[in-house]
Amino acid sequence: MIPDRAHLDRLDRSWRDPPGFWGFLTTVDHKRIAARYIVTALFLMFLAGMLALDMRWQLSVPENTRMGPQLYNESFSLHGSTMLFLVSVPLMEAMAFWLVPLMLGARNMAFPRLGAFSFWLYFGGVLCLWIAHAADITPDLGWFEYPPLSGPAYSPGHRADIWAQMITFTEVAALAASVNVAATILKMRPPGMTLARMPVFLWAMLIASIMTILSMPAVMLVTSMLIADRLVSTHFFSPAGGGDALLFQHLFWFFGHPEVYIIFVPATGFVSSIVETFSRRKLFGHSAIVLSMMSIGALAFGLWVHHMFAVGLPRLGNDFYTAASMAIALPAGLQIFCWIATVWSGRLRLATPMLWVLGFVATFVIGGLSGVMTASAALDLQLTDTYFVVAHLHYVLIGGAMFPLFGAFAYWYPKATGRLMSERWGSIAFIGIVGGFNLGFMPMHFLGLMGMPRRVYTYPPGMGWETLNQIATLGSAVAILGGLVFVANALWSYRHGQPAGSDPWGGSTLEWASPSPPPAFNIAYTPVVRSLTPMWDEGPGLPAMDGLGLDRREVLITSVTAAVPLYRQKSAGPSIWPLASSLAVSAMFIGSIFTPWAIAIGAAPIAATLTGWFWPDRPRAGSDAPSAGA
Amino acid sequence: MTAMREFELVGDLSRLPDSETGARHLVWWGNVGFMVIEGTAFALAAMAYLYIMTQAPAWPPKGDAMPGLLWSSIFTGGLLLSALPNLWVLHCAKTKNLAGVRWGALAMTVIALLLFVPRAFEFVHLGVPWHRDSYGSLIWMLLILHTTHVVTDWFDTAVLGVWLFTHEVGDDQFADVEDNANYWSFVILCWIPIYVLIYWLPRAA
Amino acid sequence: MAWSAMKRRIALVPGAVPAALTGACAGIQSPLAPASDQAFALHDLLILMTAVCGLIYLLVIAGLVWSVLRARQHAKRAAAAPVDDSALDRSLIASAVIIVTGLTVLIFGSFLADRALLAARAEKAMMVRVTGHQWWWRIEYRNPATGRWVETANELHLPLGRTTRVELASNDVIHSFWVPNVSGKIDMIPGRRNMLDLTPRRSGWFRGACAEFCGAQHAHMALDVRVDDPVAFDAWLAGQAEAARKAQGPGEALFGLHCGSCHAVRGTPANGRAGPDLTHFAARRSIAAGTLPMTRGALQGWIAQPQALKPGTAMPAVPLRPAEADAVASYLAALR
Amino acid sequence: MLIVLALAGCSQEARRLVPGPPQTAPNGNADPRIPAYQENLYQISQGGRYFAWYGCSACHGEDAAGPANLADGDWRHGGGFANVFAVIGERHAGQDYAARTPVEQRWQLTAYVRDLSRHHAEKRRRIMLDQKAEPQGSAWLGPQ
Repeated sequence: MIPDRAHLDRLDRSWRDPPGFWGFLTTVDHKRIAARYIVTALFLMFLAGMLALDMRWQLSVPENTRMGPQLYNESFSLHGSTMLFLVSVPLMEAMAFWLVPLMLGARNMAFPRLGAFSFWLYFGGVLCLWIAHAADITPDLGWFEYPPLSGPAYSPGHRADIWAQMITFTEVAALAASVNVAATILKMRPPGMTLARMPVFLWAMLIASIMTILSMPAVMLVTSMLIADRLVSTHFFSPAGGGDALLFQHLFWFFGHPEVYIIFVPATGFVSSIVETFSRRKLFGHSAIVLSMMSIGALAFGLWVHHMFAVGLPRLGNDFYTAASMAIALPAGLQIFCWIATVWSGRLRLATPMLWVLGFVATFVIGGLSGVMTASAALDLQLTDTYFVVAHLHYVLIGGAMFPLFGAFAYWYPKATGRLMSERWGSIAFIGIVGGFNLGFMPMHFLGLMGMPRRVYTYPPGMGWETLNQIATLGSAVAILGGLVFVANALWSYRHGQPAGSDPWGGSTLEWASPSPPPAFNIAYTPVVRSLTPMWDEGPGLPAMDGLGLDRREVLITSVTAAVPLYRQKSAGPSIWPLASSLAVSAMFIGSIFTPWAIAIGAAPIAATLTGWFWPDRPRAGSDAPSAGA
Repeated sequence: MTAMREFELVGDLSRLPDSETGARHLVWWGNVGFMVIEGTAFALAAMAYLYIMTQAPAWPPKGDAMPGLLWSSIFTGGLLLSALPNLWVLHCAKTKNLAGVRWGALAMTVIALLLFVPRAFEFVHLGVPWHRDSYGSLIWMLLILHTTHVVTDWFDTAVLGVWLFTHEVGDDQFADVEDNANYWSFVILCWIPIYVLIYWLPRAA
Repeated sequence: MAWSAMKRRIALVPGAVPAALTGACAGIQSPLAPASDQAFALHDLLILMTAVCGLIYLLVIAGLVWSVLRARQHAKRAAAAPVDDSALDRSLIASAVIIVTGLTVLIFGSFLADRALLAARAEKAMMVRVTGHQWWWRIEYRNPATGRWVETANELHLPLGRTTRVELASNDVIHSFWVPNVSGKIDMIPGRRNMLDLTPRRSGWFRGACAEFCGAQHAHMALDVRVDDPVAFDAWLAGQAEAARKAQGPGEALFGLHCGSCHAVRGTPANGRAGPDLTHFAARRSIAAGTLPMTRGALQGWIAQPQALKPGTAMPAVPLRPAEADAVASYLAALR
Repeated sequence: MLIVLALAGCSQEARRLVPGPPQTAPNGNADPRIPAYQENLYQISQGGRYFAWYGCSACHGEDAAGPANLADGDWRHGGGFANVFAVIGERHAGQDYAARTPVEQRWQLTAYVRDLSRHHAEKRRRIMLDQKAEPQGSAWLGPQ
């Protein structure tokens, strides 16, 4: 049966945001929060891309004087920090925010206001770093700042503090987001969606969230220790004061490596969804892919020392980490095998999202294999801190995460906007980006093997690096042009794209049941899941349950393993408090760059705003006013 | 809105309760999530402490006084004793005992406030300023990390207490009291390893 | 010596194709042109890795292309064929076995290469201390004859065929000593001592660079490495141990006054240790850690405006009249 | 709040590594070039390194007492920038710093020395510990 108009109108009235700018500031709709995350992150990716082009231009000619050392060091620090902390991780969280409720047939995230708080705090981190850049106090020590160079003695001023606080900003936002995503996936699955029937995308987001929860505290601790060393003269990283410079590296990379898998694991979720839909068959080796994802998540915490092979740690320890680092190639390899097997035994439809998956496999496997090469403790002594590693990290980050992300945009764009992106321009952008990227970054492998060190603002003539650097510059320019074509296609299709309907690709998961663009309440009823691919296995009418409140915001809470309905949880409505709290927290973070007293003074506004946020709005004791409801 | 998939109603959820207790409740999982985050931060801080300790020629470094045992024992004793009223409040929350929950929250707020006093003296008697050497920095870091948790939970309990006394308490609010009590147990459990690290490891090494 | 040479010939046989491919663009600062036992071990490992990884990549791409072509034909058939995955399950196991064997080979190869790097640790070796400064290298030789330390900077000489044990440390921030033709890089970390054994097998000029970002002028912190036969090396070391010969002209006095508080020239009152030791400055091949070639023009330019050539360097622009600058340049150019 | 931070921060943090430093001594305590050094954290920290390299900490170290203590903020010959600059150049019998330290370095040294009294002792000690291995005049005791 089609839900009647009255049913939808009552739902829409309960779930609609207040109109206008106030609605924009107070919304807790996971789709609007995700959309602003994606827009901000894509704009920052463009800015950081421009920085990359700047550096490529500087390196295209030996002894180039276009950029001085200070400007170049600021550029690569800002490029790295922005791409990793302000673009990649937030984009993956945004995809989770946008898709997890839709795939669960739920009406919002578990903690709606916490989602709003995550975005505003992330946005505070963006402003903290980029306003500092505008004011010419850009951090200039790279995206990981090893003491003692980042210590009080060798980097005066507040540049390193701004970098460290920006990380604290984004990591608190990421932690809040991952607790939100994990709680949503564990406790809000539709009736019948047991763990065995959970789509791979949700497994990917769950595992990435758990990895975030366990790894981000390490970087928050280490940046706080660095700021303490710089501001209140603690001795964590001063060898003469009893500290150890390597303690920073251990703690940072204990976070660093899981971080890059937090970026990669969601990408495997995107690829699995796309491959399943465009091969038009159930994903081959569902359990193999999920188990591989789990082992990648677990192994990621056991191999951080491969970033420190050259610091002179005991050899046997290094060899253990070689084995652990190489072992991660097994689950990754099995995942790749399962995707290719799914395509092999399916009826392939080569639309743009599938093109991106093919681009992903072709590029990421090169990155994975160059990763296996640098994983060797011995060979890494020749490869680390050279352009070989720059090539490897771009192949696994752009090839392994950005290409699936472009595919995911092309795949879920019709669901978000109701219109299809143009296939022709989609493939032109694909050729531009993938072709340009490989032209740009393949030569860097050879530059590294020809001895070009990393992070050099210029290099002497006569080393044989000139032509390869010029090819790399050309390739990067082509890739960025392709990126602009992709964005232009997205913007153009918003108005003029072919109308898509609710399920243009014939997808297998629940997000294709709701209309596109989905209304504020996502779906009229709570779907019941009886298989891994509900949209394919059920008849014309999707089995669903009624009974969730229509006149107040309610979400269904189910049990963790078997998704048995437990109770109807009141879902928080729009509120300004998340924004207020994130302003208070931002003020405290920025203040604490200048004086430790800012933490004590800043605590008061934070306490006040959090009280406002969590103050349950129920009737006062003894008054007979009916329950205030929404 | 474009056409959407038809539905076939197979059940009704309206008879489900609108709250639950313990791990069946959604907010309980959010609470656990944040406890895991802070627990990982404590574990990593302890790892940093042990890392520096194992590499130091002498622990505590020569010339550094031992951290005072008097106030720390008073604090630790008080904290462990506070587990009893805390468990009672937890029980009241589970059995939805309104008066017990209100007076329990007030009692826990006062107890936490009282514990601030020995904690303040602990800071004074740590024996080493944080800026002398890495040993001083580490024990100050551990103590400050734990103190922030004591303060935040005290404030959370205080606000909850004020709200409980002035409002009609619903099932969700009982769940909030339960989570608050669980969080206080977490604060107690975290303190035990840190107490050993700060006060007894320097004496044992 | 025989064992490593023989091992090299064996390792090269399977890796012939990749070696030809990568050997082509060898240089004086490249792991692809090994000149010592350590570098050969790493080069062989590189060939092994490239071969195995290249093979696996071809397998993956072949599988991908085959699957896409096959699936495109199936797309033309309307009905979805019944899904029988038993064949795919078996091939999943097969692929796991292939990956595990590939990884085992690479792990074992890496372990062997790591052990080869340490092979020279047992031999008695000449000690050299290299200390990283912000943006130059202080190098001290322990003269086997006299047992005293001889200091030089920015240029490392090594005896052919003999093992030299380099003790790496840092004076300020983390640097990384990397001379790719001679061995892998080891970081120089304040508060730690790291050891690196070098056993050169080919004489000639090589170039190394700092490989860990260490501040504004990280890009201009290179070092020249010269491998000589033992006789020439001993002569060079003896020459370095001597004090500077008496020089004529005003240059020495001017140098003593204006530059002596940071630079040392043994045998003259100039005894500053903040900057590199210039006792045998003119014998070196480059100025300011590989930034400029050792020519009179470069020397004059460096003395007049160091900030223009290496912005951010700690070397100040000493205000000298042209005649004085010329005198100091001539004095330095005579310090063989 | 962020905007205010931006404007206040920019001059203090600027780091222009370009040739063309001042070639002459400051004329008077109100020389317009002084803020570029006294207010710039990079120039002050460079001054600190030259303070070590020229061996000043031998007499003016952390625990120096009386007139040699530069961190107590009272200056026998006047605390103005030009006064301190002159003292470094002319009032060190036998050291002849006027010739031995180039002009720009003496600007930086003056900025560092006048900035010392604005920091707590532990901050200076923390920085000194990181730079423990820096050469002190003609003495270098090996790396850290």
